[in-house]
Amino acid sequence: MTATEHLGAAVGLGDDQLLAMYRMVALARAIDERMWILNRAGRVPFVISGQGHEGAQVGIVSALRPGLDWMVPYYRSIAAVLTFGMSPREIMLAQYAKASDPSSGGRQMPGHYGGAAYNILSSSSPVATQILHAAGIALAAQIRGTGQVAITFMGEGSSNQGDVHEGLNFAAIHHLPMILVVENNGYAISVPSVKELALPDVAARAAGYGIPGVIVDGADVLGAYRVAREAVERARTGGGPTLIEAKVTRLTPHSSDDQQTKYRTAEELAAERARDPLPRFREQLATAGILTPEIEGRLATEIAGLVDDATSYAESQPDPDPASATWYVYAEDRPATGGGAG
Amino acid sequence: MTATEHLGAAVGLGDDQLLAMYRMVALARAIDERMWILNRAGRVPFVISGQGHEGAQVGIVSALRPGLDWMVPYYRSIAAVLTFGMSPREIMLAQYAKASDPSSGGRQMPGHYGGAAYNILSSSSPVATQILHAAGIALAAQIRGTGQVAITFMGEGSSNQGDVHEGLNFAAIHHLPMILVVENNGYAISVPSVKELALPDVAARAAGYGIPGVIVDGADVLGAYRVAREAVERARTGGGPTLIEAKVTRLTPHSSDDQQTKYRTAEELAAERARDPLPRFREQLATAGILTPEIEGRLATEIAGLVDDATSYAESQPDPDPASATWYVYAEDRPATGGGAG
Amino acid sequence: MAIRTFLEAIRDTLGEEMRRDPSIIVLGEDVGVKGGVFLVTDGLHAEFGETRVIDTPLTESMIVGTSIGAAANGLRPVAEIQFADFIFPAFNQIVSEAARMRYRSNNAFGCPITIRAPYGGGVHGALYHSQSVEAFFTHVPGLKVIVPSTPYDAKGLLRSAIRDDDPVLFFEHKKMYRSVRGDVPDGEYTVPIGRAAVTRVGTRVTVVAYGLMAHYALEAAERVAEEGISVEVVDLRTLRPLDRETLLGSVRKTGKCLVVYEDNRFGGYGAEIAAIVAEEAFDYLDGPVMRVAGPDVPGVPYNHVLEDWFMVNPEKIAEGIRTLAAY
Amino acid sequence: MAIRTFLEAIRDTLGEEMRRDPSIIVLGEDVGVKGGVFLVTDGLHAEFGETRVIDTPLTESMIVGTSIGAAANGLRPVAEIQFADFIFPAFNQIVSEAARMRYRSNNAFGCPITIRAPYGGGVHGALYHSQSVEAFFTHVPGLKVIVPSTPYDAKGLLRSAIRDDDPVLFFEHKKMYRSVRGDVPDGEYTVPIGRAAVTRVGTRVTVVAYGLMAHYALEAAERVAEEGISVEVVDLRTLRPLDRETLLGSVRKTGKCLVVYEDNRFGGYGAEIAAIVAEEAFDYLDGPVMRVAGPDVPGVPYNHVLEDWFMVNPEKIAEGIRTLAAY
Ligand SMILES: Cc1ncc(C[n+]2csc(CCOP(=O)(O)OP(=O)(O)O)c2C)c(N)n1
Ligand SMILES: Cc1ncc(C[n+]2csc(CCOP(=O)(O)OP(=O)(O)O)c2C)c(N)n1
Ligand SMILES: [Mg+2]
Ligand SMILES: [Mg+2]
Repeated sequence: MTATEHLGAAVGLGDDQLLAMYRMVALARAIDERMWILNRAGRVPFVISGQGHEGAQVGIVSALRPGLDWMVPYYRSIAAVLTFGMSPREIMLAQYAKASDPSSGGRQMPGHYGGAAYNILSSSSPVATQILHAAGIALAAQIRGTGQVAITFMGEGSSNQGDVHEGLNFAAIHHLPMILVVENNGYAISVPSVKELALPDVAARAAGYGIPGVIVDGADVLGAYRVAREAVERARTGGGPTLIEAKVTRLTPHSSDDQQTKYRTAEELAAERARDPLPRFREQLATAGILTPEIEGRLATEIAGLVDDATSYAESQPDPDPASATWYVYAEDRPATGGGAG
Repeated sequence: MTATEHLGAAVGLGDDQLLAMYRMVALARAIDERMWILNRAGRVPFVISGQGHEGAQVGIVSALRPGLDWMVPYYRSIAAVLTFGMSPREIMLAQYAKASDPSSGGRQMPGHYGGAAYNILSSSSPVATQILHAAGIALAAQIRGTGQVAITFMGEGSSNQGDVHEGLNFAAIHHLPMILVVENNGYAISVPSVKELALPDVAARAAGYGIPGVIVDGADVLGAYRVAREAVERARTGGGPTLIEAKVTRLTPHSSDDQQTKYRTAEELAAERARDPLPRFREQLATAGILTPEIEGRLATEIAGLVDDATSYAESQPDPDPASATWYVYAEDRPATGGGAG
Repeated sequence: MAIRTFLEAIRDTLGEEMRRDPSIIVLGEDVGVKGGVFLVTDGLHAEFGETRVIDTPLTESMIVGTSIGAAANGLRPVAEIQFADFIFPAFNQIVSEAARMRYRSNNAFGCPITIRAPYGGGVHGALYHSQSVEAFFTHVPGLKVIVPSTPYDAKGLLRSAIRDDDPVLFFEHKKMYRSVRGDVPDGEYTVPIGRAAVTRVGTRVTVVAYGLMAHYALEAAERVAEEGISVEVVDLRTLRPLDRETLLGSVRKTGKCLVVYEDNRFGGYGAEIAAIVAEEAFDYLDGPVMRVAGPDVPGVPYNHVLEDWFMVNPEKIAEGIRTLAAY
Repeated sequence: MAIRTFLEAIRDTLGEEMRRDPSIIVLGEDVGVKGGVFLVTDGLHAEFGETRVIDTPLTESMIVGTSIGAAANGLRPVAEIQFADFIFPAFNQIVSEAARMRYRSNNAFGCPITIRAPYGGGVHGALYHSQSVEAFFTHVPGLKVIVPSTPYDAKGLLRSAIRDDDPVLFFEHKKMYRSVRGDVPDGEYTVPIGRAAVTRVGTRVTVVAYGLMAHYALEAAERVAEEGISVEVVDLRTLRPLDRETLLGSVRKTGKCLVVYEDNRFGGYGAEIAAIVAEEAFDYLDGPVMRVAGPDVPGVPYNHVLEDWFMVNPEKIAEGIRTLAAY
């Protein structure tokens, strides 16, 4: 048995799947980096991104069934929505706020992902509200017997909102097929974890609802996959919700409007680089002989092409028509020609 | 050493104090029963009461320092506010909604206790909001260095509201001198505990905030006193908040508008009578030789007198003047003559 | 045709719609075995079971938030907020989420939920069991707001609300539950959302009202009729979207408009009615648009003396009509 | 006298008041080391320390709820809600608790808290970073609501708000933070709550506005002045309590009133202004009370094309003035 077989075997994944996951992490990173370049070049006014969070997102979402399951993402969920089926072009259409942006038709700020084609529910800005939407989706799945699992994501700062308490309690009472992923990057904008949370671990709260609370190193893609697979299995078989806390690092400022050097030291920022999931996963797969230099080169080329394509495609697409601004306040507000986006 | 000394010694209380606590439990019960009689006789339109909760309330509040500490009560807190200093007359003034009612001048429904003279903050109807007020009081105590402790009370159903999560988290982060007492009577109106809570014990949530969560039998007055004394000591010495869960029984319907036989069986209601704190405490003190038949008789007479006095006093007091209805929307809205209630 | 109370009309509708459409669920505090604190959902739990009639925890944000999610995944939730006064913990979910789901997703997702809540004073409910909260929601694009006044309308409009593809708030005046009765046809019928009703035809003054005040307006009209003042009463029924045609048609005819609402006057729903009339019927007005509304204090006080002081009643409305008619 | 930006005037006031009164604390998300996302509280943490400048968890209900409690126990909290859009999780604490504390306790307790929040659009903030939320609060007895438009007023009114014994909401248009400058005197001064300002004297049309719209109203007045239309501009400054005298005095003089607000039109704050003018200045009006306001869609869309479509601007106001003047 080779090292290769070992790495995948432990979590039941073949080499192709491992490479697909690596590709996702790398793709998400590449798109994300491009966003910042576009922002600094004055092409897009706002960026909020998931650099440092991609490993956890790809690992976790790989355990779901796209097309069946549901996701309610948050603004750092680029890797999550990509893994669930969204295309780089669709991400960039949101970034440029174009008429054909599937998330919102250019109505929302970038980072507010959604897509009916992927069972990705539209997300808003007020944090933590989405846990209740995920609980409701899971309730409907349970009542309708669809076998679906609903997964939702948020930061550790957001996990302190009242809605999280109400959502976990309800999901636990009814053993709903729901998974809450808290991506703990240690900050809510500038507020460090010690001022947001009484304990370092959000997962410690799960016991209060009688549900599993699992902590995973977010730079450990396969570890994240493993805990998610267990949570999905539990949810799908009536075992109820799981709280997964992924310890991640925020490699960028909070958003393009933030200056993180004001509240994080240079040393801290440098040290945090060591928690980047991308080089870690790359090395893991390389050591296992799965990611050869040749494959890596091929992937890099493919990804660069995808990002270029997504960028130029999105940039070339039309802005929304001002006449469309009154559409879809209510179901009956449609373009005179019928049809429309949804 | 006699049995008498033993009972008090275990919790550091003398016989007089034990008798004072018994008197409070019995007094609260007697006032409460009178309320229902007045309601059934058509004298007061609404009653919400604390029968079955008095033991826990008296035990817990006896550990506080009236005049220094703060309380934010809820609608079942009759015994709590009495123990903290309110008089039977003041309770009955609220029940009759008279102009001189210190809780609200007849503006709020009965059961919404408050009193500036006692550091009892005015309470409202939307449940659980009060935990944040208690946290704020405790924050001010900490900042101002007053040595005060803030205690607040609510039911287990209310403990599922988002505000409780936000309040416990904040209090725990800042080690605030706050105590949350959850009086768990197994029902939120008609909804049984299994549909309100994922676990039987609300106290299990405390660990998620890194604070002590203590369960006490609410019919065990001295047990309640003991855990409260520890919590007060902890709070006053910078040890932070405590969640105390008292397992109590609701001996009455939710309120005078409720018919509990629709959702509780006769057997259940009969069995619950065994959890009444009043006979239990009486027997405990009698067995210990502290509560002699003679003392009991004297107390009964005194209490009956107090209840009669409170009732007739309140009934004789004037209703609010309709002209006063516009006062105190803002600080500057005062009676033309100056003065006023507060 | 049968005579039903306001409450029965609502209860009947819930049962009939649930029988028709298995995707409808009812959820809220005490809606199950107890049948709700006013017994509006009485019997539903026995008939449809606890999967479709859900006693939730005491958490309004959760009630609305999970309804939004459930609606996205194929259900049609009818949520009950026990008292309109307790809708505020769910304010963020209603205003930020439910109201904007369709717009923000560019029609990718809708939010077909109905939120029922008893509102209103005059029942010794004091500050927190008496409120009129409609103005907080009628201001919000994306929401529809209904306040019926008769059993007939309650049934027809609740059916429309449940079948509507957008979030609808349905406010039921609790004082009307058992005191108001009326004819309700046997078959399935709907009353369209967005249509007002002229409930009394008159010539000199238009009184615009809704909910309990629509009844009080009729009583007041009766009183002043004896004094020779002919009043037209418009019962708005749906507050958002507003039926401008019926409203403006009536005012253009009478030339005088009195707006009546139970809520606090300043910034209440009636302010928008007055503003629209003042702008769009200006040339027809021969008197100011006047309002009779609740006083600007933070709630209905409990003591009956104070409560009576607060509440709008037929006599206060009649006084308003007299003043306006004499203008 | 010094020239300060709108933002600096607010920041200066916080510092000066905190120096004067040790019972004042500032709390909110990121208000500490970072100095707030707009840097309004920059420097306060360094000067007053973390006991008086508190970086709270990301929980708005807690921010307001603990402020209420702290105020009861002797502090004067000045809470920041990071964006007005995120005030809704605190809605219950503001409307049910803070607003009613004094009334419900019959004056036994007050609630001296100030809640600051940046509001408003035109900054590419989309649905959730652009909202005008004042109408939800101006309707609530027990609250005071201030929307200043100049550095001078911001300073004088914030000082009054902090010293006021009741809960005050203080909304700051985020687009004005750095773009608006003005004279601010050196000494301690206050602007009284509840007084509007006539910021331009004119004869033919009164334009009523507040916040950013007060500036746009002046720009619009300038444009139409060239066309011979003399406009009086009333900057309300305090929305609740409203300065009826200044408002009605101006309209009685000009006979025409245009109400301008950025928020969604239907049920917005301007509806109450229109209703009051229509009722109390009826005999003086020689044109309908008109409104220029945001369209009735659930939020300011993000794409600049849509955002421009949404926003009220000087030209839209000028158009409204022309229409009304020609009436
Ligand atoms: C209700 C609400 N309040 C405030 C904000 C502003 N805000 C956006 S993100 C954020 C910090 C979130 O921190 P965390 O949940 O830890 O997620 P992270 O950004 O670190 O991934 C804040 C305060 C918001 N979006 N919603
Ligand atoms: C926010 C809110 N929602 C609903 C209600 C109506 N209500 C009053 S008491 C109550 C049940 C409370 O149950 P619990 O917290 O267990 O306290 P208990 O009455 O059992 O002591 C409900 C639903 C309310 N007062 N506030
Ligand atoms: Mg974070
Ligand atoms: Mg209970």
